[in-house]
Parts: sequence; C-alpha cells; structure tokens
Amino acid sequence: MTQHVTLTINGQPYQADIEPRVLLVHFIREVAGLTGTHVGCDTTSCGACTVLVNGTPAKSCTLFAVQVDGAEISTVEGLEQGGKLHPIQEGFFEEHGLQCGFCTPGMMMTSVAFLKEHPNPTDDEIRHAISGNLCRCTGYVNIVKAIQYAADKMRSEQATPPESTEPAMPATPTTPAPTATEAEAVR
Amino acid sequence: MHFEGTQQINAPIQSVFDFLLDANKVAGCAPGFISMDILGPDHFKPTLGVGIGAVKAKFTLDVHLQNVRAPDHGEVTAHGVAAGSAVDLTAVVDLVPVAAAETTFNWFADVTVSGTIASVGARLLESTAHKQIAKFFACFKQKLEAPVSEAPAAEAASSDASPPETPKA
Amino acid sequence: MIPNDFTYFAPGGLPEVWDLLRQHEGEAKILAGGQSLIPLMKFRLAEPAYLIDLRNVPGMALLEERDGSLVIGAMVREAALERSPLIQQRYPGIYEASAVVADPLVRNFATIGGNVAHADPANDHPAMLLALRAQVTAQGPNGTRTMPLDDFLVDTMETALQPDEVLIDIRVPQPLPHTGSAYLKLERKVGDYAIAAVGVMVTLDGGVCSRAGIGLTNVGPTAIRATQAESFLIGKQPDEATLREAARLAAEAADPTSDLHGPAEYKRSMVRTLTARALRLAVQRAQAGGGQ
Amino acid sequence: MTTEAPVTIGGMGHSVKRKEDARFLRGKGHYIDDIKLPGMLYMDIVRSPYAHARIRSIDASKALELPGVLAVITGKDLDAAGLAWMPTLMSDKQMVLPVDRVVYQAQEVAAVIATERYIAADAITLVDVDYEPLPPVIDPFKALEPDAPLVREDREAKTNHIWHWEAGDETRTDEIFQNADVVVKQDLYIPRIHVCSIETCGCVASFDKVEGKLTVYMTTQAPHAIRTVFSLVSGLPEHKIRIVSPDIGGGFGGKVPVYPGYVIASVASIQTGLPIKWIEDRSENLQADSFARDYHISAELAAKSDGTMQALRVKTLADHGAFDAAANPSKFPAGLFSVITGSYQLDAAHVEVDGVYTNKPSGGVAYRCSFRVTEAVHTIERMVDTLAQKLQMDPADLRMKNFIPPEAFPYKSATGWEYDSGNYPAALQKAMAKIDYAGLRREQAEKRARGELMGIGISTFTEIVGAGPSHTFDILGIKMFDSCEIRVHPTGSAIVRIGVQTQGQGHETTFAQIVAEELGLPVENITVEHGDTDTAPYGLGTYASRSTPTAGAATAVAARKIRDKAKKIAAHLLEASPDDLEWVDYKFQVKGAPGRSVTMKDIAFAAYTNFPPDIEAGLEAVDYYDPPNLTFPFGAYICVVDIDRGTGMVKIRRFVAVDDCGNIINPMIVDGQIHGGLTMGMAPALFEAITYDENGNIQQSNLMDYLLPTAMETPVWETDKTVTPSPHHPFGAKGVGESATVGAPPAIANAVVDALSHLGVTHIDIPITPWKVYQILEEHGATEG
Repeated sequence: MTQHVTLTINGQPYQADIEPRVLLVHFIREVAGLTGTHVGCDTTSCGACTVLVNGTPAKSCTLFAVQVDGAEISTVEGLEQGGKLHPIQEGFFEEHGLQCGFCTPGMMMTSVAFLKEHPNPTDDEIRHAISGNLCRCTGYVNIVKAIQYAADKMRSEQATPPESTEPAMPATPTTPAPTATEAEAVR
Repeated sequence: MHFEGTQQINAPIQSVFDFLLDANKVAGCAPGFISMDILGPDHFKPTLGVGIGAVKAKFTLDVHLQNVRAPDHGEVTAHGVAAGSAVDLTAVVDLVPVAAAETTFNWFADVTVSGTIASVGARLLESTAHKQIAKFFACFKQKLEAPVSEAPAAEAASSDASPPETPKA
Repeated sequence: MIPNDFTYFAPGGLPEVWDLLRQHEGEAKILAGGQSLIPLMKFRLAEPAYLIDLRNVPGMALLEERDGSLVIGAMVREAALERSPLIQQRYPGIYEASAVVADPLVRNFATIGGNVAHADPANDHPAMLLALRAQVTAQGPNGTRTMPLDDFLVDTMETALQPDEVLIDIRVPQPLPHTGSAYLKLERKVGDYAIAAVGVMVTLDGGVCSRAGIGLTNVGPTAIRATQAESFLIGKQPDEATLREAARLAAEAADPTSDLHGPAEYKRSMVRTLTARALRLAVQRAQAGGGQ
Repeated sequence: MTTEAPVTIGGMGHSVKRKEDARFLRGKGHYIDDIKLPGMLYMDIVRSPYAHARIRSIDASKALELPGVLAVITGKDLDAAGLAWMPTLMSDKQMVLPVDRVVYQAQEVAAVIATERYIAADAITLVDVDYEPLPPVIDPFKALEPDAPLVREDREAKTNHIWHWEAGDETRTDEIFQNADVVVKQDLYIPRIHVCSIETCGCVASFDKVEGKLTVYMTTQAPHAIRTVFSLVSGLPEHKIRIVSPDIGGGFGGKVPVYPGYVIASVASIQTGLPIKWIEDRSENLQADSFARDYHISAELAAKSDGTMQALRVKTLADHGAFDAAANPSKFPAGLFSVITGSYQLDAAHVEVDGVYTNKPSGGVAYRCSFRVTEAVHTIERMVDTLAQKLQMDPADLRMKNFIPPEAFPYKSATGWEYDSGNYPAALQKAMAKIDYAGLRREQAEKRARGELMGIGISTFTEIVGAGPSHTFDILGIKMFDSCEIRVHPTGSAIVRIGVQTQGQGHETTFAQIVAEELGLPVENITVEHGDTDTAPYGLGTYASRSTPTAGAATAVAARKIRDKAKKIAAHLLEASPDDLEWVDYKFQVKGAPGRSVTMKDIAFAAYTNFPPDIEAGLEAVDYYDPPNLTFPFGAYICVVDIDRGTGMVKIRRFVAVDDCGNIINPMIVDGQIHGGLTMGMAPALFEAITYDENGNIQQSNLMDYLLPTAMETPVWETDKTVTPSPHHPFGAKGVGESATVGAPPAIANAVVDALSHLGVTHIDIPITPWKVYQILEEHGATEG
C-alpha cells in the first residue's frame, strides 16, 4: 500500500506516492534526485545522510519519509545561495576540511544547525557537536578548523545587519556531560 | 552455547516419555509456536516466531528425533534458517524414575546460531536463548502436572513460566 | 539495508492508537523516535506489519513540574531534555543521561519513551530513573495505570505494558532540598553502548543520607536497582569509606555477562568505580543545595 | 626544488586549495550510487549464515514469484559460463558464487536481479538455500593441525598451509643470537581490521549489446588492472571493456580487490543487456570485503649489553582467510614485511612468514597500508622498546644509538632493501624538542611518585612505498610502472591524464601542481583526469602510497619532455640556438639577455601556429615511469597518554608527528593525509578489531559494533616535518598517505606500556581496550581501589 508524501526540499515541493518503508534518504536521493546526501552505515552511526528536518539535523537513513510528511528538508544542495557559497562550504574549502568528500555533506549540515545555536563555539563544543558524524579521511582536525572559519565568517556577516535572529531553541549548555574519566576530578 | 537443566516432574516416567514423543504436545511448548508440518513419526517441521520485544525472527525448523530408547532417553536435532541467520540445535533428554509418580527430567542442549542474529544480536543472544530453552522445558512440567493439580490457583502459579529449578548455562 | 514493507498509521489520538493495537495485536509496533526500531527493521530482525506513529497524538511531549513530580511525556526528544534549563538545573542526573544517549544527531529524534519502553538494558535512562524512583504511566482502553519503573521493566526488552497499552509519561518525584543526582557512563566511543553506567541520587538531611537511589545500566537483563547499596547509605554520613562500601555493594548487585563491551568481571569492577564517582558527584551537588 | 613558484602558478610547495572540492562542497560529487542509467536494474546478494557448509540445493522459486524479480543467479549458472571462479591477484582463485560449498560467513551464495532496490532486498529473503553445516576452522594455528577441517577442497594440496616465505640470512642471524649478550623475545598479534571507508563498494555494469561493449562504473582504486583481469576472465576483448572509477568515497586499500558482486553484476548485464546496479550495505561491506593484518608474530631481538642492536629473528603466521586474495606484488606473498629491520642498523635478520587458510573472508588486503609495513613497523618499534626496558635505557637514547646514520645512505638493509635517503636522528630530535621530552619524563616521574599513570611512547618508523621497479614488482605479470599523458592546448591550458586514481588524496590538485611547476602554466588552467580506462593511460592505480613516487614522477618526466620540445620552439621564436636558452622563472630566456624571453603560453600557441619546419605540431607527451627504486619516507612520533586507574581508559593527551616524505607538493594536503593517517593508526591501536566466535560468526558486522573513532576520541594531532629528498625521484618526493597509519600504533602502544612499565609490564597487544589495562592494574594492585 502506498502513501502520498509531500516534502519541501530546499524550498522546492516534491510529492510522491511511496511505500511507507521508503527511507527519507531514498526519497531525497531517488524521488527528488538530490544525490548529495549519502548513505554510509545504515544503522544511524555515521551521519553521512544528515539533513535538516525543519531545521533540526537528522540521520535520514533512520527516518521513514512518511514520518516527516509535510516537513521542510534542507540538504547540501541548498547551502549555496545565489551563486554564493555558504560560509560552512567556504570553511571546508579554505581549511581543507574534506578529502574524499563522502561525509562532507552530512558534516556540513550538522555544522550549519550547530552554528545557529552556537555562533561562538570552542573547539571542544565543535567536536562534541560533530560526534555523530564519522569521517575516515581527515582525522577531524581540519573539520574543526573549517567550522571555526565558518563561525568567524558568520559572526562578521551577522555584525553588519542591524537585526539579530533569535535562536530557535535554548542553546545546549557549553560543557558536555562529564564522562566517567572526566569525573575523576571528584574522586 | 551449551545449556542444561534438571527438574522434578510429578508424573510417572512413562507419561513423561509419552509426552515427549507426541510432537504436537511438545511443539505446543515451543517458544512462539505458529504451525507445524508432520512429515513422519520422527520428522517434523514446526514454524516458530522466536524473539524478545521488538526483535523477532521466524524460523521453520527441520526437526529429527533420534536414538529414542524407551522409556528414558531421547535426542533431537533441529536446523532452521531465517533473516540471514541459521540455528542448529541438539538436545538430549534423560529421564530417571524417582517414585511411581515422580520423574527427574535431565536435559541439555547445544545451540549454534549463525549469521545476522549471531552477529548483530550477540549482546542479547545467550541470555535470550537460555530463557527460551528453559521456558520450553519448564512448559513440559506444567503440562504434565496440569491434569493432576486441578486447583485453579496452582494452575495460575504454574503458568507463570517459571524457569527450571537448576538451570546452568 | 531495506526494512520490510508495513502499513503506517499516524493517528491523532490515543483511542485510535489503542484500537489499532488491539486490531493488530502481535503485529503492530509503536513508533516513537524510531532510532532503535528502524535499525532493527533494516536488519530484518524486527518485521512489524503495522507501525503506529505517535507523532500526531497531542500532549505527549510535555515537560513540566506538576503536583510534586517532574512529568516527562513519552514523546519528549532526548535533545529537548538535554537543552531544558529545568532538567539541567533541577535534574542533573537526567540531563547527564540524556546527553550520553547515542550521539547528538540521534538524540534529535530519539525519545525518552522509546528509550524506556524498548527496555534494552543498555539504554541509558532506565537506570537513572530507577535511582530517582520514577513512576511510569500507561494508558489503554481500560484506563490509566501508574507503576514504579521497577515493575515496568520486566526483562530484557520486555515491559509490563499490556498489548493495547501505551507508555504516556514518566514521573520523577521533585527533588527535596539537598538532593543531588548524577549519571556516569563508561563508553569506548561516542555512540557506543555503555560498558557500564551508573545513575545515582542522594538526599542529605543534616549531613546524613536520608534517601538514596542507585541504578545500573547494561550489567544485567534489565536496568538494575542496587537496593542493598541504597539501604546501606541511609542514615550514614556520606564519607569516603561509606561511599566506597556502597559502591562495592552496587557492584555485587550487578549481573553482567561477557561480551564485546568487556568481560563480566571488568564490568562489575566498573560498576564499583562508577558508583563511587557518581556518588561523590551527587553528594557534592546535594551539599551545594541541589534540588532547591 | 627550484625557486618557489609565484602564487599565480601554484607549483611545488604551495598549499593550493583543492580543485575537486568545488563539486563535493555542493553535493555534486559523482559517487557510484549517484549513477542512474535508463532501464537500470538492481542486484542484491544472498549470503551464507554459515562459515563452512555444503550447499545441498538452492530453491529460487518463491523469489522469482515476487513481482519485479527478473532473475536469480547461482553458482551453477556461472559455472556453466566458466565464471564460478575468478583469479585473485595472488595466483590463487576465488569463488564468484559457490557451486556446492561456502567457506566463510556472509559469502555470496546467489544474486537477485529486480526492477527496484527494495524488491531485490525483499527477494533475497525468499531464496531458500539448504545448507549442511560443516565444522569451520577459525584459528590459523588450529588450521595447521593434521585433523583440521580443510578450507579449500578444490586445491590439489590437501592442507590449509598456503605458502612459506622468508627473507634475510638465517645462518648469520642464528650465529649472532647464539653469542648475544641480551635477547628479548615477544609474541605479538596484529588483529584483523577493516578499512571501512564511509562509502561502501558497488558498481553499475552496463553492457551495450549493439557495440558489444561492457562499461563498468565501479569503486576501484585500480581501473586498468581490473580491465585486464576482466578481459582475461570473460574473454571479452580488452577494447570492448571500459572501467570507470567515479568519485570514490574513501579507499584505503579496500577498493583494490575484485569482489564477486562486480563480476556477477557484469555477467547479469551482459545477459540482460540492461544496466545493473549493485551497492553493498555496511554489513556486507564489513562482513565480506577483504580484511587487513591478522598476523601472529613471534619476534626476537639480539643486542650487546651496551644497547647495540645486532640481529632480528621473526616467525609469523599469516591468516589469509579462505582465499589468498591479497593485493601484493606477485613476488611478495607477505608484502614488504621484510622492511621489519626498520630504521636501525642490524648485522643480520631473518624473517619467516607462513600463509594459512581459515574459514574467514580473504585477509591480507590493506588498511591504509597495503604491503604489511604496519605489521613490520609495529614489531620492530615494540621490540626496540622491549629492549630498552630490559636494559633500563631510555627508549629515545636506544634509538639514537642504533639509527642508520644519515651518512650511511643509500643503505642496504639486512633483508636486502636499499633505503634511498634518511635522517632519522634529526626527525627524532625535532619531535623531542617539540613535545619537550625531557620535561615529560620529569612530569612522569613526579606523577608516578603520586601513583598517577602517564606514559610516553616513541615510534621512529621507516616506510617503504612507491612500488615499484619493474625488475622486482609486478601484479599478475603487469609491471608496476605508472603513467601520465599531458596535452598543452594552443592557448596555454592543459589536460593531464594519469594512471593512478584518487580516493580523496587530491590528485586533481597535486598533479596539476607538478605540471604547473614544470611548465610554468597556472595551476587553475590545468585539468587532471583519471579513472576512465578509455581515456587515461595504463597504470596500476593508487594504493601503498605509490601515486606520487610513480605517477607523480611520470608526470614530471612527461612535463620535462614537453619542456624539451618547448625549448626548440622557444629558440625558433627567439631566433636563438636552443643551447643559448635557459629556463628561468618559468620561462625560456636567452642567456645573459633576460629581456628576450617567451612563456610557455607563447610557446603553446606557437606549437600549433608557428612551429619550426623540423618539428611536429602540438605540445604533448606521455611517460611510463619505471621507478629505479622504492622510496623510504620516515618519521618520529611521540605520544603521551594518561591512564585512568579506576577504569583502565587510555586517553591520548598529546601526539606529535614529525614526518619526512621528501619534497612536498602541497603542504596543506600532506598535513591532511597525516591527520587522517594518524587517526587510522589510533583506531586499531585503541578501538578497532574484527573478531569471530568459534562458529565463524563475525562479531563486528556493523558500525554499532565496529568502533570507528569520532571527533571526541580523536586528539588534536600536532604535525611537523623534516625534508630529506629522495635522490632518485624526479622532484625528490617520497609518498606520504600511509606513513602515519604505519607509524602511529606503536607510538600509542609504547606509551601505554611505558605508563605501566614500573609494574613490570612489557607488552600489550592492540587494540588496547580498557579491560586489558584494568586487568593489568588489578594484577598489580594498582587500581583506584
């Protein structure tokens, strides 16, 4: 039995009659033909399939398209606006934040959502934020730099227009939960 | 995986033995029993939906009875394939008469699980397999003792699928 | 990996959910965040014929203090817990547990209801909630039941839910003054299940431990409450020797098996280490006035 | 290196931003699963749950009843076409689909062809295979016992022993051992691991029935070699086969082998005349694709009591799984393992390896190190530390004492390799200064006094890359040269085609830089193409850090051929004799008259419009480069770890990596390669291992169980370099992609052992899990308590 699903992807409406089991990532790749979103692990471990669902980063290989019927989806293809790269794209380019490029779209989508809430992040906060996205090539060093580059750039762009946008949700606390190892301090 | 256990059944050895040879009765105790084809006196194909919580795999098992020696010994081999997985089982039952209406039921089972279930479910496999097998043998005791103890309270208590008395993994 | 085909429902109210559960008993599964269920379906280790998505059921994502309890709706996402100032300030143990569930992206969709109702002993919330003496609310066509989480968690992936019942919310007693809680997870990498994890809660009254809760993750068939360790603490000053003895007792309560997350004996030792550390944290928080 | 090119040229030594990023950043890469051809069908594979079983029958009837299923292919179908088996790169053969038995878990058993991916996935569950389980043999030591189950019944030799290989001088080595002051001995196991590139493997095979031509888009690091193998196996003429390697989402060696899926998809396409897509899922990738390492090593090091190292003796059991499908050069069944004498002067060495079959998927492939160098380096670097511990010497001092001195290069090693160049003391000194080694040792002593556990580990490794010289190196007889073809267009831009294949290394940028440097054309005007066998010159592909040493050299030589011709055209334009011209600042000028000069752009135009009568039109060149020797990059790594006494958790606090890969084309890219390599070195040291239960079930079949490090576990790598050019490479480069993966694991293992050495600990096998450490602490009463 198929079901009618409508999604807005990067501002464009897409609709199709699909089996309920169609994964969001396959809707994006096969129905909408946007192949920048990749499948890496199938088990919600690697984050190569990360897209934004109503602004929230999600692993699209672990959501059925029917679950997000009616949602606004943002993918890597929507980052560039009017021929101008998004600061996160610039950051990855300038800081050599990618090698094979396969994890890059997911990594960038996670970063875009993160930077909205954390315009001035520490390196540790960035590492925490991207810990659901695996990269096998870069060792993460330059990805962290790329995200800092984008943060700088976005702050300087923000500084120009008078109105500042409110963050959608309260920010996560700046310190991640202590791990057992960190909690050594209190032993 | 090797499992074994012992239980005391309040029934004569012959009725326990007869029960064991009755494929329908035994299959009724199998976890997640769905249906069964009987291909011969010692060859059966039950279909079971085995699992816990959301995890469920449907196996059709190819079961052979072997080395049956009345009134106290029987062996069974079973083999089945499902969801990229396979299960192979050998079980041996030995009965010892204790009294006219009391039998010691000794069992052990060797189970090999292969494929996806073994790889993905390894974390939960041994405890789950142990519980399912223990339930299976505990069910014999309930069924065999059920007609004797007619009190509804006892019935309710025994339907609580309690594990056998001395299970050892 | 492609899941089996199924029929999908996203009803707008609980009565329809109950009806569907009754109609398709044994073949239907509730879909909350789907972050555990969907991977299982992709391995075809779960093949439900019907999925009933709770996303359109109103009122299931409440997060508020009411009538002496913190009420957490079953559909509250982990990320919402992690970001809630109420949780961060008043329930540090819950905050710490939600912040170590899988990874940050999974937490955007994973729900606390799913985490609890999946009843995987490796899930992080149940142990913390056991320590906090949480109650769960189940609703079905025959009414509403409230029970301690201890009773709800029956066995590995088995709960006390009736086939047509739905887990509605989780209720945690509001902390008394001088209460501290903490959740510590030992994991090899972000996204992995715990080698072991411990959630604790301590209330101090005049420098003496008046209430204590200790829950253990992934060291038994369900999340385990370390009751002996809890009672040991009561009426005692939380000095180092006391905390260590409680930790030792907690390790005795663990019932781990050897697997990829380590040998059983190691896990037991980790329960001891983590309990001692978590208790120290919780006591510090309680002494700092936690809960007020 | 000549004078540094102006930024506008972007030649050698510049951190030119990558050209390929433009498409990746926009989600416009072309990875294998992005390819969609008209009429394309999908393939999915039925796999064995058993590690060893006889196949009694395969019943596909239920699968064929499913609407959308077009075919189910079994081993019997392939056997009829003579394609049930295929050759491996190691002169063994491998099942494509089994006819009557499976020999490892997740082995391909049958393939389903369907109109849609989802239907194919449903159909594989409906193929009914009747198996008779056979006892598997999982442990390679047991595999050699006389009554062990036989993995390969198809072979004439009824044994699980595959081959014996040795290098060095056994007699001399034994003599030294007999008279040595000190001997240290250690068994090491380097576990089976999986490259696990984030993109899995797959292909789209498309046979054009009219043209009789098969095009296979596939995730391969070596398209030309694959084309030749496909031609030999299928009987299709080689010009009727086109292999296209699109963008590759990480290779690391896992995309060198030919997997059965590629072959089955190709057969299916030839039969149906329709394109067939096959994409592995992650579980298939982790379970069935080739694995690395799995070496059981027993090593002994002999030394004088003053610490002078004398001889090394090594015996190894190599678990190759069910097929010897490693991707080594033909003459090297154990790869370049004999580089095991490392950076040290030894009088003699003897190394033995025995290859063994077990009921596991093929092993012996790569994990960012193709040729067994990681295993060798881990062994020698651990042995040096073991000796230092025994002699109570500082491991840095012991290394300094035994390094091959800079003036000894070219150096002939005890196992016969000729090291091209090196300056090991300089690299170690730089690393020690950067990390403040003396300060760390003081800190360690203080911490130890307080009962805290901190360790410092050193690895001073030598790599061996750039295979290789044709006298020694071939794969299936094809010599391991590599190639480049350059065409300069009339307006001064150029296209460069190379025989190697990027999987993220940035070839489109670095190879353009080589040409920019040699020809003085701006890097942005140079396009680099590769991966399409119809257009690229023949090459052996990218693995084993060979691109720069081989194809990079070919590129420089081809460019120099163009420059030679350009000189003649320049002479014509400048009305001077070629002998009077010199190449200065990226242009030809008349000696002593700098005002009289022409640029390559001017020359390019003239090459098509105004060339001298005795010269052909055009400005093109091809070079097939046969390297005279391998290159020997090296490095000095120092790692600092802290150990939690309550949990056994190891935390890398600092890691300094000083690498020397000779002259550098693009420092930004080299740094990136080292960051990635270090992370893939840390991963097996602390996290990753593939294990099997006694029935042959893999225990890490997905990324929930196989632990790839995230940004949280990965430390901030600190990199630095020394530069010791290769004397024989055209621009003095050596290759770098795998250095860090090779060098990092022993630095980490040495650091952990160092942290525990005062307890008498001398060795811990990798991966160093927290429970291994905790158990040691417990044994010595050193836990937190």
